[in-house]
Amino acid sequence: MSFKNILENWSAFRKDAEAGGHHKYDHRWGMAINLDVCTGCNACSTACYAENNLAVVGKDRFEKGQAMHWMRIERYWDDADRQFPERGASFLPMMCQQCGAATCEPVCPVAATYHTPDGLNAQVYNRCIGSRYCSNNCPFRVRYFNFYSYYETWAEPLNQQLNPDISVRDKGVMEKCTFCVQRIRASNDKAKMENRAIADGEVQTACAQACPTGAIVFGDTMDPNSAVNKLWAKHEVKRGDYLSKKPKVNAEKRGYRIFEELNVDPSVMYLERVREEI
Amino acid sequence: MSGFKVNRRDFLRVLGWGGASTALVGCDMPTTVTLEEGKEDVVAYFMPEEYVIPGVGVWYASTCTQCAAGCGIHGRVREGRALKLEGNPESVINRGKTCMMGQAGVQAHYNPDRLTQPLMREGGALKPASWEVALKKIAEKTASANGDRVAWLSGAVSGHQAVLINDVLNTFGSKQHFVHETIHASVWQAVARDMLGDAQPVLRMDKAKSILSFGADFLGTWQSPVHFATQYAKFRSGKRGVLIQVEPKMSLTGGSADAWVAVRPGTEGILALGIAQNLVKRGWAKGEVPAKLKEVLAKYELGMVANATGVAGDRIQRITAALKDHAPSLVLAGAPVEGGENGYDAVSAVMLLNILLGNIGQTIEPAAQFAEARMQARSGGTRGALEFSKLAAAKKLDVAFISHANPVYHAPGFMKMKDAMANVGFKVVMTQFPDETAMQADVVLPLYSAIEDWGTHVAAYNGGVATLSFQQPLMEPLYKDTRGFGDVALSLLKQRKPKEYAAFNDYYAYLKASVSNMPAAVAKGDKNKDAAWNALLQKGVLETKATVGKFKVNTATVAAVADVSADVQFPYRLLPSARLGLWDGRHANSPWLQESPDQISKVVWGSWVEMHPVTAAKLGVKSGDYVRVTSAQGSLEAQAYVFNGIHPEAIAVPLGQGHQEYGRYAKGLGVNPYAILNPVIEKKTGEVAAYATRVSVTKLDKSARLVHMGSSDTQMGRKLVSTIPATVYRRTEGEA
Amino acid sequence: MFYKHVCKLVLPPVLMFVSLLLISGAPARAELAVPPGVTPPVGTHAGEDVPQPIEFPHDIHVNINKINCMYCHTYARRSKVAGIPPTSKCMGCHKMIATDKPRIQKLTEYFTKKESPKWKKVHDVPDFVHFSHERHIKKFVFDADLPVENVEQVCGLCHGEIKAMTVAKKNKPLTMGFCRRCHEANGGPGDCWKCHK
Amino acid sequence: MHVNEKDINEQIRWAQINADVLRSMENPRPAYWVAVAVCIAMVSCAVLAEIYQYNTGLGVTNLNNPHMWDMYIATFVFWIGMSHSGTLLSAILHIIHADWRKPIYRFAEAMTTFSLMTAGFFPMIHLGRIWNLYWVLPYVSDRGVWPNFRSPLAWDAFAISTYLSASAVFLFIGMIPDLAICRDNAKGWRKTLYTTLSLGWRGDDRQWRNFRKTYMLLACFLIPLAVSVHSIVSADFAMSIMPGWHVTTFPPYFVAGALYSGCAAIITLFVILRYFFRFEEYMTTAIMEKTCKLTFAIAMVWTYLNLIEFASTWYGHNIYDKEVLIYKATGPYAWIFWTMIFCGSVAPFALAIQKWRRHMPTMFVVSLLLNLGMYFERWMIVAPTLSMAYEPHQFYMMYGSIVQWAIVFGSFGWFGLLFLIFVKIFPSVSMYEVKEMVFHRRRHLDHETAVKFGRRARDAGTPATDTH
Repeated sequence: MSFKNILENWSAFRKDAEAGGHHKYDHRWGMAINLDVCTGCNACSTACYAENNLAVVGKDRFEKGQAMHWMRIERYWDDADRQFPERGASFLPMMCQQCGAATCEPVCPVAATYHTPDGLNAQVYNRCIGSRYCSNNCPFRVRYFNFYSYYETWAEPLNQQLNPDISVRDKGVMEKCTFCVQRIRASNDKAKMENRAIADGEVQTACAQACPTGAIVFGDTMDPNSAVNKLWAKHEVKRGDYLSKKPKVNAEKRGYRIFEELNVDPSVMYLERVREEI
Repeated sequence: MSGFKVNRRDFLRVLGWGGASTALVGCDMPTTVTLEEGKEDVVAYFMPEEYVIPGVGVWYASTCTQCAAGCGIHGRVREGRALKLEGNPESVINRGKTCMMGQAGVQAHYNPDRLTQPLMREGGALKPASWEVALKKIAEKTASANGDRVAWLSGAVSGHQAVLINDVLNTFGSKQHFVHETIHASVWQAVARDMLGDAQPVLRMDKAKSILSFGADFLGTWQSPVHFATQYAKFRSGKRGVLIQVEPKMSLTGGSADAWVAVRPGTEGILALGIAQNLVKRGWAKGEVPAKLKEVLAKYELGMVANATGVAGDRIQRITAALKDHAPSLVLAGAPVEGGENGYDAVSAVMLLNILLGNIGQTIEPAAQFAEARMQARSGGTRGALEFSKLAAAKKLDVAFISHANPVYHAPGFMKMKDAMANVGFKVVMTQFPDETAMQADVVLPLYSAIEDWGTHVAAYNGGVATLSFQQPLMEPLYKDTRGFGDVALSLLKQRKPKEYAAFNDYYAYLKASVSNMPAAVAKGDKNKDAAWNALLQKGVLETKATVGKFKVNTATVAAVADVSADVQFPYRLLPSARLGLWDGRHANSPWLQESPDQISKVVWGSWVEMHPVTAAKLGVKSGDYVRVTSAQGSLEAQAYVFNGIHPEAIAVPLGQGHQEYGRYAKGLGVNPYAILNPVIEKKTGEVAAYATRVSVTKLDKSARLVHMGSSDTQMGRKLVSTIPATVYRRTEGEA
Repeated sequence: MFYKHVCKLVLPPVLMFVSLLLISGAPARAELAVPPGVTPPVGTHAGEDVPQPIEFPHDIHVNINKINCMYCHTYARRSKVAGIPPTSKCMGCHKMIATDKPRIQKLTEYFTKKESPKWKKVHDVPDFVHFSHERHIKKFVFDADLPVENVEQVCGLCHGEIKAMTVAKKNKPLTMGFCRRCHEANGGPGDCWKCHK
Repeated sequence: MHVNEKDINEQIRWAQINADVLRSMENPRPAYWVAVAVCIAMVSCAVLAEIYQYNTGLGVTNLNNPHMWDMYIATFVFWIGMSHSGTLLSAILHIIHADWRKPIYRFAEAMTTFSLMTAGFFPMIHLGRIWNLYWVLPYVSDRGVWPNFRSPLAWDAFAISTYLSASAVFLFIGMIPDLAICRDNAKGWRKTLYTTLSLGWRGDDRQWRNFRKTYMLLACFLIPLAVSVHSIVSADFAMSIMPGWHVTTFPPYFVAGALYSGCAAIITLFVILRYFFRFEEYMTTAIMEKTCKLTFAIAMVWTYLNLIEFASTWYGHNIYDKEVLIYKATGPYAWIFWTMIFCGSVAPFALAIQKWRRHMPTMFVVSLLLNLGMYFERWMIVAPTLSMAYEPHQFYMMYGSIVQWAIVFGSFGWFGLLFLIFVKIFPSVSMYEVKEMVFHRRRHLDHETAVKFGRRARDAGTPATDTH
């Protein structure tokens, strides 16, 4: 939000902020996660640790609830009342949903988290002052705060594995899933060097790339030919349109977005789990 | 260019643009940027390859050694540091995918607790020594040893490493190569060999429309998890297949099952026979059913089976019907079945289902074995360790080489591996970490990590395509006093047969020579071996000629399955369940894998005791309470985790923890259920019946919050994970 | 009366504010030919001397020998880092050229020892900044059809008049403001995440 | 029984007033020094805790995901609230000419300023990177970045700083005539101090006229400011989408709560000052009664707003809001919730009983109870919503660590310290306004007598000779 912006486009700025996307998008990166083939194996979350310099907090701090897994697999029992969970467990990969009308953005006092032209919720680490309001206002609770200087915990030579394309966050900074923005940035630079647009599948998040069953599909939801966009279309999940109240999810289709009713317009579509009656 | 290797080593040299070049946003940016602390130097390349560009990551193909599955990987290297591992799309095993353990491969490499120099035992204690001294010691100690008084204990090995081990033993005239793997499918393989004539049949889940799995955790820990996961994805797509998981404790695979059937532990075989009987009775059995078989099946009618297994009769019928309706099917048996005292018979019963359902040739195809027998995978189970410990205890071993294995930790307690090894004259341990076994050695030789070393791998289960998968260094060794396994093996060979191996000044040379001389290796008509070799390394995998076998179906070995005996003193059956992640405990020293929770219980950083609410109520135990699990062999203490994904007669304690050594992240954390296993041996295969131990549980008056991820076990009315019946799925997209 | 108060209380801050804006927008001291159509970034910085293992004379190479920047800093157009030329590259010429000079002899020593001199960093941006040389070179040289021999003008935008120096010295601030003003003037991305990682 | 007594004895001599008030500012007793020592000890606890937290990271506060805020914010809201009643007494009651406020508004006004000075610390302490605090303020910078003007936290920064400066000025302006009195009676360093501060106050008509204008002007400016400040603080919660935070009635609710806790605090300090400085002459039971009545009224308003919040949640049928409400009342925090209800809505009825509200010790205890309730209210607003919002995977409960407690504890010490220093350096009872009060009462009284004896009021009564 530059000074120019305040002076000239204040009204536009406000309107668009409500409407979810605050300017002309170059891309709108999104995901589709098929819960029917997600086996909850944790490959994605470990891949995320490896890609994004995530801190390992250790047993005590994990117990305190200070763990830093940007991508976590939630496990629910749907029939806890029966003697046995006869339909298996329900696994839910949960990471930042990169909402189009993110609730974390307007509350940051220093605009350290904002909406990029790529449709991402940026988190600018070195602008963050750690007021933590964004986390309080996140319905998905997917923002993680550096409660300690975790970089001290990378025992030599573990620190040599750290990815130089992302900062290592120091204490007092909020962090979260970025849809592997460093990979997006790299492909973007590459594409620009070759005077072309980013091809579908050229950018893959670490989780999508690792997922053994290919449950996670990542891509540009604005690109009509992208795999992810086709999935969104097939399951009739649309970006939130806030003025008309027409239903966004077709009951027959498996696509849905979590907490749709909050109108935060998540960029992650989940496909319902399927179960056979035996 | 003279010597590809020299240049290669040069550009692999660590050239950090200012060390790790990772920013701490904590240090706020001054108005005028000055150089950051310790980042004053900028290192220039000496003579780089033209494709090496600072600031640009280069991907090299290699092979994952985190487990024996042999997935192909790509390693991202920047400024000489290996940063990230991804799957190699060229590999038929994993098709560009990885599991969590593969992702953590870099932490096995950068682990702060690696051995950095050889150790030698002097006056009882292990003291640092130089390679020369260590090798000299080995030379003189092994000079006189010969014949079967020399043994080599290893984990699953294949490719040229297997060849070298074999060659080393040959120089002694010994045949004693024992292979020890805690997580194995030996019984399954034995049964397959006897009933199908093929130890490693190819399982085509992508073709199957239904899978009935008796405790086979093929998504987690069974044979080749990533491969099966990719197959599973195909199995679930299109006309979605049905997965029925029958097991005493919910495994990762059980979590994804359409129907998860809790069976009384140890009676899976009976259930299998029950289903078989049901098939035959309802005339759904394909092909001719031998009379002998009929009479075996005769007594397994519903009522009796239902009583024995605790699975309701109508449920058994519905399962049978499901298998028939969703043909072709695939029936598997995993650890809980194989690990029973009646393991062989139980698995035979399961395999029989495949035969009766006509899956042979449909979803089960003959294996395509790697052409060169010497390089085929040496996979094994716990039998190897058992035999080794017996020999050792009987003072029948003068020299023991141990590599790729940590038997002192992994072997069940009753083998008393530690004491047994004390009776071995001279023990050489080749390892990367100061593990329990290394602590018992006379000489410890520190090895390269998988990311620093050369090698070739042949997968034990190859998914029907025989390939040789290459392992090449992604970066310079971190520690100059470590060496590659191949190099060590070669120097052992050179000690015995200097002339034969003089040509190879290191493992790389040996490998290159022998691969280039493999008939299938060099592309046809290509005279330039260097080019072919570089192309190979770039691709990472080499498809080779395969010998495809034929099935010889035989049901003669199918016999009645003995029921498990009840026991008053030890009312529960102990399930030492394996888990994708820590695996058998070899990854307990990886912070990532310790911190990423168990997929089902979501517990991190420790051990726990799983029990059913019914059991818990009987014992007055809540989650978090400490309990003591006692077997005839001993007892262990851990916190209880109460959930209903386990049979009330079973108590599950996961593998992976309870290390006495093995570095800062693993040491002194949790317990190892193998320590209290009863000495039950499966008769027909000689494997340890790991799931046949009976235990009693007592509550201790100590309780703490069980450190696990997530607070609520239910969705509390939110639409987080929503489920639709398969009928709807079929109507909307099933036909796609 | 009222106006007096206004003048007393209101004007000074306003003036201060305006002047700040003006300063930030003031034109640069012309020190080096600026590529056509480019508004150069504003600001100078008195960099201190950086003692190098071999005091490399940029002036001789650029001024006298007219060697193109990208001949040695060859990675600049292929990577985000410009890179220090590999030692082998130096020896490419200095096997025969000026071998009698003490500096060159020093260099040769390094080369025979098969190692590179421990060069010291002169220009650096904090590690939480993503700066790509190749993108800038492309925009200002190749896309702008600037004759490649004039590339020094582009390099000069951020590195100053290197050819006037022997050992390189930092003479531009390379602060966020420095980058931002140039981006605003020349249509560079204004999105935080394009540069901050 | 109904006691009909005067707010103040209008026969009191003005020299007497000066003497009494000035006496309160001189030779402190041992008890005073003990109090100071205690406060300093408390503050140093907080300082140590903060140093530890600063060096180690916020993890030492037991905060976690989802509990990113806890006692720091609750305490912040508490102190902000505390500040409001000062404005209520000094400004609102001033413009409505409720002259019974005159003897007690000064310390209330001081309380306002000091509690703001205390509150101001907490947003800083709770920051992850306190050293970048200034980024919240809009300043022209080379980087061309600005605070996010949509964020309630940024508004907080503006609102609080404005309110603090305004109320400080208001306090000072209101003291000028008294400072002049002090000046005339002081010696040594006090002399120089008061001389500077009293800005050459001579008490001539023009000064008085300007003074009154300025004072009234500031009062009018301060009232909307006070209301807006706490509305903005409430926006920190109301602007979010979290169940239990996203409540429309929060602004009035917060303002009511603020006035409530403030008045309670006034009662507490009233009792203390009256006892230690023997201000029985000025802080009379009659004034106490009026204060109590005012507090009681506000308490009822607060209770009412509480009830409609519950009602709207209950009948609003928003599953998430309802869950949080039920969780508050029945969950692990229930004991806090019910204590809050008791202290906030039941305890105030003690104020309705005349016998009790005339009994200072009782009032002292009651007022403390009320403030306890109000502190719990603030905490109940912050914590339970975080423990239980939308994502069931992240439902945790937690209590603050010793570090948080130390800092919160220390903040009371800090407030006490400031107040203790104040009462010894500045007149904690407004002398000139008490005189006004007395004067008016006397005029009023004299008028009555005059009518009785058929004489003109001006001749009657004591001529105002012994003023300054």
